[in-house]
Parts: sequence; structure tokens; C-alpha cells
Amino acid sequence: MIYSYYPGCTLKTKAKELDIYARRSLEALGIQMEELADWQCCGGVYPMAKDEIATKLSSVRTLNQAKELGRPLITLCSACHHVLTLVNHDMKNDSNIRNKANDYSKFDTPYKGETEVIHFLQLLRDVVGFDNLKAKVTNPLKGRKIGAYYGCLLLRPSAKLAFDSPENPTIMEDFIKAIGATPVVYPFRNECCGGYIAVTDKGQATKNVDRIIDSAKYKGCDELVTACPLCMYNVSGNASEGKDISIKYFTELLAEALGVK
Amino acid sequence: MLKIGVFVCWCGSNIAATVDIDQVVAAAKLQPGVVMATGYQYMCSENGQSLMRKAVEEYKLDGVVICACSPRMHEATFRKNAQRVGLNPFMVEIANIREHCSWIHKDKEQGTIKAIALANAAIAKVSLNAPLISGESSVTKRALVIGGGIAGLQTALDIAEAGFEVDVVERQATIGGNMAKIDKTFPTLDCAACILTPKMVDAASHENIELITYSEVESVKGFVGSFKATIRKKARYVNEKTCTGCGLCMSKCPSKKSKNEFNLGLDNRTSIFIPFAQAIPNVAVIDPQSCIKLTRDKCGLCQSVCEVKAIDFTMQDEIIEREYGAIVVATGFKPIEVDAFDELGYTQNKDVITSLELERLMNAAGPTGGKLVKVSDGSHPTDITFIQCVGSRDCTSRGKEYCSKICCMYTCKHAMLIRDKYPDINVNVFYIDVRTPGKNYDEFYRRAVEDFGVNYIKGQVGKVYAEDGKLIVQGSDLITNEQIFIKSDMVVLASAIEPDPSAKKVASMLTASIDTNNFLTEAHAKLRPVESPTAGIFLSGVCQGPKDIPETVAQAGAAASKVIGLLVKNKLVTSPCIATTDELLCSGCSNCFNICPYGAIGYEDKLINDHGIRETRRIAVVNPALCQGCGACSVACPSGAMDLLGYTNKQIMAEVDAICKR
Amino acid sequence: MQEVKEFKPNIVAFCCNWCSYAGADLAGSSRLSYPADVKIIRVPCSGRVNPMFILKAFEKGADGVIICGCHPGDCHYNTGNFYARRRMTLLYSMLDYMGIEKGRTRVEWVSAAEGAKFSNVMNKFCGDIKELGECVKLGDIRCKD
Amino acid sequence: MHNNNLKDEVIRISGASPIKCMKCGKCSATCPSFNDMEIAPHMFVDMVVKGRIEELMASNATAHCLSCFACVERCPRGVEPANIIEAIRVIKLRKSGSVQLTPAQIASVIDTEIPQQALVSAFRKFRK
Repeated sequence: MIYSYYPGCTLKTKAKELDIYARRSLEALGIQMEELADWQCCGGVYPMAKDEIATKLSSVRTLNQAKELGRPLITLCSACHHVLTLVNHDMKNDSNIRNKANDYSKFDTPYKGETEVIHFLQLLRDVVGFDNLKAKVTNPLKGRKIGAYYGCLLLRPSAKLAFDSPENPTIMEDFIKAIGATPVVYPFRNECCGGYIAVTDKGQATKNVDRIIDSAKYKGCDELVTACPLCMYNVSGNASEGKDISIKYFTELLAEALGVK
Repeated sequence: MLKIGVFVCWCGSNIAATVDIDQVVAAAKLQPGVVMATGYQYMCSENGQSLMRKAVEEYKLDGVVICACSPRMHEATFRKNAQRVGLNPFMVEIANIREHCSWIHKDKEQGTIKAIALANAAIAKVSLNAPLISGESSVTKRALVIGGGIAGLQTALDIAEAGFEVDVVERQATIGGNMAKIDKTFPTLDCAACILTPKMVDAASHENIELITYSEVESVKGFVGSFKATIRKKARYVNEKTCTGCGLCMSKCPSKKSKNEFNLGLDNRTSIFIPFAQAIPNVAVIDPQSCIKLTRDKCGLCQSVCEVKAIDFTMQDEIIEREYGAIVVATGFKPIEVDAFDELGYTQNKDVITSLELERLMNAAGPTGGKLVKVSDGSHPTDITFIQCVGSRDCTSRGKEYCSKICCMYTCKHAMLIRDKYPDINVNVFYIDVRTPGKNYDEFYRRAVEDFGVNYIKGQVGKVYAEDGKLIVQGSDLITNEQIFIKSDMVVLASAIEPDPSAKKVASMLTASIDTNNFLTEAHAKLRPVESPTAGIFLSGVCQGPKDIPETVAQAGAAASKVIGLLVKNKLVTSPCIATTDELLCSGCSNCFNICPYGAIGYEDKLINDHGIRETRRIAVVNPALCQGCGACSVACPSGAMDLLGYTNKQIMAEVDAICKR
Repeated sequence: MQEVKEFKPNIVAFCCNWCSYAGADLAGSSRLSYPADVKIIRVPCSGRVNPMFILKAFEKGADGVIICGCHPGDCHYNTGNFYARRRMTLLYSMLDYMGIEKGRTRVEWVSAAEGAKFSNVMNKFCGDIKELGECVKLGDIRCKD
Repeated sequence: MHNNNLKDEVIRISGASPIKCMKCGKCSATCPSFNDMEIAPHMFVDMVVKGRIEELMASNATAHCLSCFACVERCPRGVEPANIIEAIRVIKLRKSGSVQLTPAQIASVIDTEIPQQALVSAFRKFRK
């Protein structure tokens, strides 16, 4: 099975590591992934308003392309995953949005939410399997105490994203275990870092970041991993003096463990 | 042709506001067979009933149609009324023009048209009615109570006191239920064990009560007055009759790592165990999941030390079959799992506990001997925060939409008891509303605030997390409009309660209906609160809806009085609406025999005179004592020989006809 | 000029005495409205509904027939609703053969506690029947004026 | 002050059900921006029910909602406060064309690390 891959705009510029290490790792794991030929930006933020149709269209086009190829769509960036999944949910369940988006898009056949949107972590858990992954690790990251930073967009709203418990998720911890490191659970791993507000109100973002880092350090994390370029930027750049903590994309650690970094 | 009278009830304005009574009366008069029709304000009143009786006599009516409320409400009333003037009660039919018409249709024209159609259907049906004579069935003078908590025990004791035999079937190894786990009870703060254990002893020693513990009802057949129940008595591996409850086996058992269910897993127990000190029967039981002998065929230490040789590893489940006249469901409740509310950190922090766990921690017979300590390290807490409504009033998939009713009061009780015993502990309570309707209840709550200094905070909690050796409770204070962070040593969640998971299975087995939350439904929300709609099935305690102990005991007594009222009867009047065979049409094919869920159909060879041809044929015969009148046979019958009295094919066809007429 | 009259469908609902009839009562006492086109016939059990009754209804001018019974497993008579479901499945194909749209008959499970569901089911069914329009296939021509 | 047209619009755009709120305050308990919002999430819900939309539009609180869905996730009544706040911001945006960020300001906020996703979202949230 070949999977379609949606990198998203940030992975092509500021978050290249997230993208490159994912590709290398999958190659090492023997999974075929093909970048969608003609993808567009997902929109960056899910338009919650029920009557916002135009701002959902770029996601709809991407989803429709994946449907035409008949392949599941792999996402990597939390925000892209969030936006594409929610738009897909709308196309499947909200007839008003579906009809209008299709009227506008004029696809050969109307798009009705057929594409299966899968996050890279889900691929690792459900297709590769964490046990298999563990067996393929050549360079286990022994002794490293890593905290998973989920952030807000990857798991919420759980009714629509639903790939792990929104309050006590385990998927990233299981991943960290599989690559040989020690996962550290800390309470603020699923609270928002304020990435969206970083552009307009650094102070508020810093407050959020500090609280997350405090919580992680209190529980004994030496480093954090994330799937979100926005969190990466915000947590690494907007913490108060002296609070900072090393944060990496999970794919970078994956590549490291598989010996393909 | 029958002479039919039609009476249209106004029900005050309940019907008259949206149905033009005069038009219905006028339309009824045009129907064939109708000799009189009239409207009246309240047909169910004595005046209304006497109006009907007078008309029956004056017009020599042999059929009556009442257009009024649901037959589930007053069919019995009007049928009895007919009997008073010598009219066969089954010559009365009800057209439901209230629940099915006036209450739901606001447009008077539409409502009137529909009411006329419904009246016409009832008139069409009654013209085909025939007088029916009720049969009789016997009553087995023994009751079954399912569940041995406070509800079941109270019901059993009350029935037994009235002189009837009662069996109490309890799934656990001991009776006592949830109440046995509770420390103190509100609003009097007397100890639960002090008021419950005497009742348990009374039940065990009562000559009319048999306690069947560690057992489950597997199936129930039959009907009111004569139910047949199959009860599976699970193997205890300990002889109940010889075991003295000395506890020597427990002290020798090497398998000590099973979670102690009675203490909600707060400590461990041995594989052979007596659930708690006051357990009844005070007899050990072996947990087959963890017993070394039963799982690996080693050990057997308990058997060798038992002085009365009560332990028997070869014991098998036992099947008991009994007959009962009435069955009481008292399956109780359990607190919901709060794992899904993990922002409150129950699965992540040992010091986040549920209220029932707190009961065990404060109970002198509990895992800490009644000393309130942090679960994580056994140290003395200085700040405790309670969170109410965890899962109650929650319409998401995580919780329950209803109010669990008891949490406000028990949280208040906990807060008060803690402040009383440990004045150095600060107690905070997050609440949405404090609901205290009940005698001396609000006074109790105010005492907690005014005399015991419990700090009530109007708001909810968004997150509980550990930091610097404390739990931080992040909540909102809606009065000061602040987001607050309270440092606590323990957090107690007032989890919602739900019907015990067995309730659903028990309800299906008894064909008693349950609601969308799996609470058993009562026959009438106000007027028949302890009866199930299924005759002979009664409801006691929380299986019917959330209640506290006083209400449970009151309802348990009420259920018992209904059971007693049933068991004192020697004969029950049975519905005459049963299946009947047209012997000329019956071909003896056995279709009806195969479909009948009650085994009410048998076959006889009968001499039949079929238009002059005399021959012996195999004919289906209905046993009137067994037939429940479902009518399945009448549809299965290929020749149309089977019919259901009271709901005959012709009658239903006539109703269809009347309704569809354009 | 012919007056355009709103189509008022004629709908027969067979409700079992133990669950659905009580559910309809609850819809009434909760004042949950549904169209007056629905007229309820009380039967002891959904398993009492003979397919002949349904054919009769269509013959006499019904536009839709709905059978309501207890939820599977909750039948007061243990198994009646299962038989009802099986019979109706067979009847669907026969009605289809006769040219009566499948949507004109339906089986629904409504418990005594589901007043809101009863009302919702009836609103939906009436809406569907209105879309299908008048049922003329089995109309008894001899009885028409 | 009570504008029912605006209220209907908020309900339509958000798809949320403020009337289901039982005033428990869990949204505000869980909100990471509580102290930055002059009107707290639970007040948003209540003020929409009461039709006080203009007041909400006049407030800068909408700019501080992070759209992190914590309130949506944890609300016991399925009210979706974040969707309500978003709806008010959208209405504000549509009426005025812009609320906060202007292209001229970009140079002052941008740094070399900022992911374009943040810029796109900043514009999407603050400018039409």
C-alpha cells in the first residue's frame, strides 16, 4: 500500500527537519509514501464558523486529490492534521458545507469526506506497530528522559479527531518507549502553548510556555518532543530567560533511533 | 346489531381546548349502531360514571365507547363501571383522544378530524366485540428479591414479617450491598454499619427468609402469580453449612495480592477470604482467578488447616429452580468509572480518589483503620478539595445527563466529618448548585458551612495536576470571577451513580422496561412508582432512579406492601384476551405451537362436524392459564383458525377500515 | 381554477401495548407534537400485526403504515418483536413487487420511556410519506365515489 | 443592548448551543487565557444567551482566545464556548474588515524563526 503524504507549507520551509526525518524513517521502515503532487496550504487554522466555506476549500481540494488516488492521507504537522481532519469531518457530516463546497469546486464527482486522514503517529502505532518499530531500532535512545508535548490541536476536539484519549493520551509515550527512551508524563502536555497568539501577544504566549516547561521539568523531563511546528517555534523561542528546554520533532528522534539521521 | 353509546370527555380543557367535542358527538351519532352520544366534562368523575351507567340502562346499551384519555389510565375504571350495571366489561372500548390527540395537536380543526377518526375506529371495534369472561390463575405464595443491599433486605424483611416466604438472591458472597461500604450516613451522622448490620442479621435469622448469596438469577419464565426462576449458585469452594468463619484459612493463604473489592482496591486480600468482618453469611469464599490450588493445582494450604473440613476444591456451580408469585428488583447502583474525566487526574495521581473510596478511608473497619491519610504516602493531609458533579448533569458521552441526587449531601457529610475529626485540615468544595431537598438536609449543609467552616466555592475544576508535592486544583470561582489554583493534598471526586450493570440483563429477563439510562421504569411516574409495567415485577431502591438511604428504605417498604397485596390473594383474575381456535379451520399444522413463547398450545384429537362431514381431526387447543395474549399464533396460523379475543383479526381490520376511510 | 390543497397523508401506526403505545402516551403527556395524520391502533404486541392488516390499510387508502414495538430483547412476550421484524422484511419485498414504495412501511422500536423518540419517528415518517405523495396502487376502486 | 438578530447570527455561525449551559464555570476553570480575557469564556456563553452581543464585540477578549478547544473538550453540556467566541470574532471581522493585525505591522512582529503557519493564522484570525 502506498500512502499519500501531505507535508504542509511549514514543513517545506521552517520545519524541514520534521519532514526530512519522517521521509528517511519511513524508508527505513519500508513504508511507501508519495507526496501529493498538487497540494495547497490547509489554511493554517480551522475556520470554526459554519458559514465559512471559501476558507475551507484549499483543504477540500487536497482531500479530494487524495480521494482520487484512492489512498489514505498521511499528515505530520499537528495543525494540518487538525484542519484537514475537521474539514473532512464537515464534508462528511455537514450537508450545508458539503453542498456549497462541492458547488464551488466542481469536482468530477462530489467530495463527501471519503479520504481517510491519518497522522504519522497513527501510522507508526497502527500500521507499523510500536513493537515492530522497537525491533527495527538500531540506536535506542537509552537513558533519555523525554516528555511528549501534545499541545492542543493534535487531540482536540476528541469527538472529531479521536485517535487517542484527549486527557491522558499514550501514543507519544508509547512511541518514546519504542525508540528506547524513557517517557515522562507531565500534566501540561496537552495544554495549549499559545502558538497562535505568539505573533500578536508574546507575553501571553510566554506565560503559557513557561507553565508547560515548569510542569515538564518538575516531572523530570530533560527534553520535549512535538509534532507541531507552531509549538516548536513557540516553546523553543518564547520561554522566559532560563526556563528553556530542548524540544525536537518526534521524527528527528525517530530517525536518530533508526540510524538514518 | 349492537346498541352502542358514545361518551366524549372534555377532560376540563385538556381535550376540549383542541378538539371540538360537539363535532365528535355529532359524527359519532352518524355511525352505524350508535344509539346515543354525548359529551361530558369529566367522564372519570363519579358524575361522569353515573351518566354512563344511566345511559346503559336507559338505552339498553350493549356496547360503550369512551373518547377520553389513554386506556392505560382509565380503561379499568370504565370497565368496572360497566360491570356495575350488568354490562360485560369487555364491551367497553376507549378512544385515546387526549395523549394521542388533543395534547399533541394545536390545530383544533386537525385535532377534531383525528378525534373523529379515532372515535370511529373504537366504534367499529366495539361493534365486533363479544362479552368475555375473565379466567383465574393461582398465586405461588413466595417472593423473589434480586439484590441483597439495603433495598432488597428491607423489602424482604417486610414481606417476611407479613408471613410470606422470601428468597433474596445476591450476586456477591455477602449481603449488604453498597451501604455496607459507607462510613456514616447523613443527615444524622449515625454509623452505617450500626443501622445496617442488625438488618442483615434479622434477614439471616428470619424464618421466612432464605439468603441465596454468591448467586445470580439466570432466567425467569412465567407470569404474575407463577414465575419460575432458575438461579445459579456459584461454587464458593467452601461449604456454607460447615464453615464457621474462624478465618484460619485466611491467615494461612499465601496468595495475598488480589485487590480487595470491598475496600475498592485500596488494599489487598487473600484468595480465600471473608469479604468483611460483618459479612453474612460469615463464610469464606475462594477467588478462583487467583487461588494457587485452582489455577496451578498446588498449595491447598487452607484445606489442610480447616478444622471443620469445609473447603472443597471440586465444588461445582449449583442450579436452583424455584417458583414465585412476585419478583422484586433491587439491583442497586455503582459509581461510574471516572477514568474518562482525566483532566481531574484520577488515573494519574493516587491522591485523587472517589467519594466511595473516601468512605473506606474514613471507616474504622477500612484499610487504614479509619485514619484519614494520603493514599500515596500515608501522610496526614492538610488540604482536601472536593469536586462535585463529576459525570452528573453531563450530556456528553463521558457522563450522565441526570442529577445523581445523593452527591451534594454525602460531600457535605464528608466535609463535615473531616473538619470535625481533623480541625487542622482545610476543606474546599467546588459545586455547581448545592441541592438539598429533604428533611433537615439544608440545615445540615448550612451547619457544614457555618459551624464547621467548610469552604464552598461556586465553580468547577478544569484541571488537577501535581506540582511541588501538592495537587494543584485549577478551578473557577464564579462569585469572584477568578481562576483559582488551590493547593491540596487530596482531591475527592463525587462521581455520578449509575444502575448496576446487571440491571439491564435482569430487566430483559423479566421483560420489565428500562429507560435510556438503564434505570427500570415504573408503571406510572406518580401513581405507581414501585411497580414495573410488567405485572408481578416490583422495583425497590436505586434500580428505579437515584435515591438516598431514607428514600430507598421507604420505597423498599412500598414495594413490599405491593408484593404482600399480591401474595395474599388466592386467585388472580386473568385477562380473557387470549388466543382461541376455530376448530373448523384448524389443520393441526403446529405453526402456532412452534411460535408460542409460553407453551400454551397443545393438540387434541377431536370429532369435528365440518358441514356434515364428521371426522376426527388434530386440533390446536389453547391453555387459558398459560396464554398471555400476545397474538403471535394468530399471525403464524396459515388458515386463519387462530384468533386473539379482544383483538380479533376482524376487529383490527375494522379499526384499519375506519381510520383509512377518506 | 382548482384549489391546490395541502396533501394530508393518512398514516396508520400499530403500537404494541407495552412499549410503543406507552411511548406515544408519554409523547402526549410531554406535549411533543407530531402531525395529526398519524392514527394509532393499539395491539398487544408488534408480533400481533398480521401483514394482512398492512395490505388492508393500503387497500383502504393509507399512505403509510408504521409498526412500533419494544426494543429487540425487551419484548413483553420475549420474542414477538423479532417475529414482527422478520415478517416485515418479507412483506417489504412483496410490497415492492406490488409497486408500493419501500418507504411507506417501517418498523421502529420505541420504549415506554421514549416519548421524544416516538414524536421524532412520527415527524420523520410523516415527512417521508409527504414526499412520496398519495399511495394509489392498492386503492379499492369499487369503494371510491 | 439586547440584540436578538446578532444573537441569532452568533448561534448560526457558531453552530453552538449556549442555551444548554448550566453555568458550572468549567470552561473558565480550564481556559489557559483566563487572565488575559476581560470577559471570561463562561460570561461569553451567558451574554450570548442574554443577547448582549455588542458588548462582546466591543471587548478585546476575542483576540486572546487561543482556539485550543480545552473548553469545548471539557464542557459537560456540549456548549462549545470556543466556537461562540470565534463566531463573535468573525462577526466583528466581517463588520470592520480588520481587527488587529495590519500588513504594516508585520515587519515589527516577524523574526527569522516564525513559521509561516503562524503568520497565516494570525492573518486569518485578525484580518479578512
